[in-house]
Amino acid sequence: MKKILQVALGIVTSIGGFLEIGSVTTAAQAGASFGYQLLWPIALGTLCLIFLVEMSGRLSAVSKHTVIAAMRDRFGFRFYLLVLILMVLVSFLVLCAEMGGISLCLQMSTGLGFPWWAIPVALVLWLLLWRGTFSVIENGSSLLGLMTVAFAVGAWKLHPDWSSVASGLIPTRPSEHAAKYWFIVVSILGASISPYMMYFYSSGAIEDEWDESYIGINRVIAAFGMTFGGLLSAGVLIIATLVLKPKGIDVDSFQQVALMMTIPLPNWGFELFVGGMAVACLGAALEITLAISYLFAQGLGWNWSENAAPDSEARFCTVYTLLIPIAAIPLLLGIEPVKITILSMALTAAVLPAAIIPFLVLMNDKDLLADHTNGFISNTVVVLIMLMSFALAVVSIPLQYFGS
Amino acid sequence: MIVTSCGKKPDPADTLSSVASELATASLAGRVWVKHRTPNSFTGNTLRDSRMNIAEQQNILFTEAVPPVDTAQLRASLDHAKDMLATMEKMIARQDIKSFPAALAFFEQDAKKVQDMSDSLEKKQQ
Amino acid sequence: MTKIDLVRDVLDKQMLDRNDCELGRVDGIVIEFPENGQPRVARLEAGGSVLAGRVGDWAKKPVRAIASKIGPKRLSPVKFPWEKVKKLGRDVHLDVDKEETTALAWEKWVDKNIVDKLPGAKSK
Amino acid sequence: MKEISVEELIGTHVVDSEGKKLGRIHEISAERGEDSCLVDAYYVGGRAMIVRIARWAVPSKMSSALESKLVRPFRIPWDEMDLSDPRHPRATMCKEQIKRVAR
Repeated sequence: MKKILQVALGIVTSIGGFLEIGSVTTAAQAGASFGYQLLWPIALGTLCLIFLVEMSGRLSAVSKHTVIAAMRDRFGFRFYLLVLILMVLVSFLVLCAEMGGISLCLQMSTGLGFPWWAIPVALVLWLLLWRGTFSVIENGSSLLGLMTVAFAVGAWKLHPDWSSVASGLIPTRPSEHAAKYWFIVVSILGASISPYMMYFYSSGAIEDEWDESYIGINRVIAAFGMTFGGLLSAGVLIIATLVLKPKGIDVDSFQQVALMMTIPLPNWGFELFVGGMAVACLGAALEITLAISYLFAQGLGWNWSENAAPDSEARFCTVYTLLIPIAAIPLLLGIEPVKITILSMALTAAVLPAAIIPFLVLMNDKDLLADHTNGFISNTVVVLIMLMSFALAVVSIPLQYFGS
Repeated sequence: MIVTSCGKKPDPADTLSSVASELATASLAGRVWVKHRTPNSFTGNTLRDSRMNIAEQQNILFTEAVPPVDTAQLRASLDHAKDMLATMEKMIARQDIKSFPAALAFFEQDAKKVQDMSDSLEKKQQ
Repeated sequence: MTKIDLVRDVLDKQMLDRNDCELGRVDGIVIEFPENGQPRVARLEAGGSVLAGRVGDWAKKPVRAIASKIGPKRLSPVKFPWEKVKKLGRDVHLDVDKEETTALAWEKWVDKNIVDKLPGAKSK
Repeated sequence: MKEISVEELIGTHVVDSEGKKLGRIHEISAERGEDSCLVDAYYVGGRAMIVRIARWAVPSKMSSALESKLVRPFRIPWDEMDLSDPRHPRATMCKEQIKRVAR
């Protein structure tokens, strides 16, 4: 019984981890500009994330070491430092974006501009980490985040033509606006395959004291949780295709996504979007902040745990105590959260190899995983999707920002 | 238009279509507000953002990226649309839901003209 | 006698004290060279100055400058003589107590100067 | 007594007694006794990174063949290595005498 509950909670958590400002904005952009044609990157990104999350859980359950600790053990300090710098820079931008997402939701419901919300949001985020335990953060934010199921309901109510939806799962080349098309592909992949999820999830497995008996549960949670998350993203894309695309609306703000929700869900669409996204972004912000703190603590061999009092994990807590106010600065300056989001998602795709290649090496190490090393399929799938994301990112980011 | 910065030369067709997108957003926001689906402040802010974005794009449209359309007509439509947006914002502020639909209808006429120009330009370019 | 590889089995591993408390990682290993005889591993080291050296000679100066301005102002690395190594596995287990060492100097400094100054740091 | 850090030795280029390049030090093996740990040999050359990745990327038979052909390092016993200048280590044997070994 306890395990069933754990599986259920785990799945809910994964949904919470999947859906955030990045995946919603990029999915809405994709639907509004290219319709169902861009469903395939959501499917590929989700598939890749399923594998990565399953691997992170398995690594921790078997070796009792996190991804970060194992990486420093195996590749040494210089390599760890490189990964640390890249991941902190990119995750910092993603954190700004998530805090911006919460602030935008508050702006939409109150009318008070998002820069005003930067400090209150930072304070709440910090207090939750400072006073909350790992399970409070994991389960609380994700249960509330279930409001985002509204995306699936909304898509369903619009009665999409399911055969055209299905055809979007097959990658095709765009008939026009190729640069924009590939840039959105990269953003979607970056939004789905978030490396911070690996660090967060593998540290969570240690915090929850997983052992080898969790390998099966872990597999179920990863597969179902991420699939649901991916389906909700697809829901956003479908709604955008049916509501925004016919009107010629290009998504460049979060407000347009909120507006679009009021068409399939007239009565509660707006409130569900604002509430659900505020919680989802808060959940993601918590996960990213913890992931960055774990990156420092585990790589440098400090004592760490989100469950202990700040007093006994001083350095670990100091990392997020310093990080959160800094992440509030761009918002205070009034930099558009959606702009930060788009940039950070594309950059995530560009740094994926630095996070994933060493991880894959670890996942094939018999010293660490004994009989539970990766199989041929998981290695191949992850390598292919990662290389594709990286190649597309390297080509399309310069095109997007500096013209052809 | 994901990013229009970093010294990228604006494309007339893209700029026009992004103006049309702003107009469409405002019209959707107006329609939904009449049906009481969104809060006043949100709708007011959305219309104001649209109006300001249009003004910004308009500058580019008539200097750096002049589209091969009837610019006099375009300018008139955009000016008129902006005026209507300002009027609608005031109506929302005083919750004047009765006269709003008429104003919205006026606004949408101009929005449609711009949309048509953008569409025909897109077709021509293909 | 067991054969070990210093880079693979020792360097960069997590160090733990008698009660499995984290003492940092093996950032450096020092070998002694007697006049006539086989060189031997003298001690394990941990600390920012050792890490700076691993990044490159250029990094030593700025790290030293920072360490002399803030923090517990301990400029020499934490040192554990080889004799203290009890078990080598996935982690390095040392026969010491964390309180006897200077490994937690930074932890204590941060605790006293940042964490304890904020409300609600004592419990969860 | 002279002291050298392992992390400083790793990555330095080694030459043989005739000044020929052997490669970089990438591992130091030691014998661990009750209370001591004596340095046994230095491993030079043989792409350490390739070994790490090859170990899993290719089937084990191919991998060991690959290791033996391409990435076999030189093993230099502790008493054949001159470390009087730690930045420029020098083996006291010539390249032909030092044997390539599988790790």
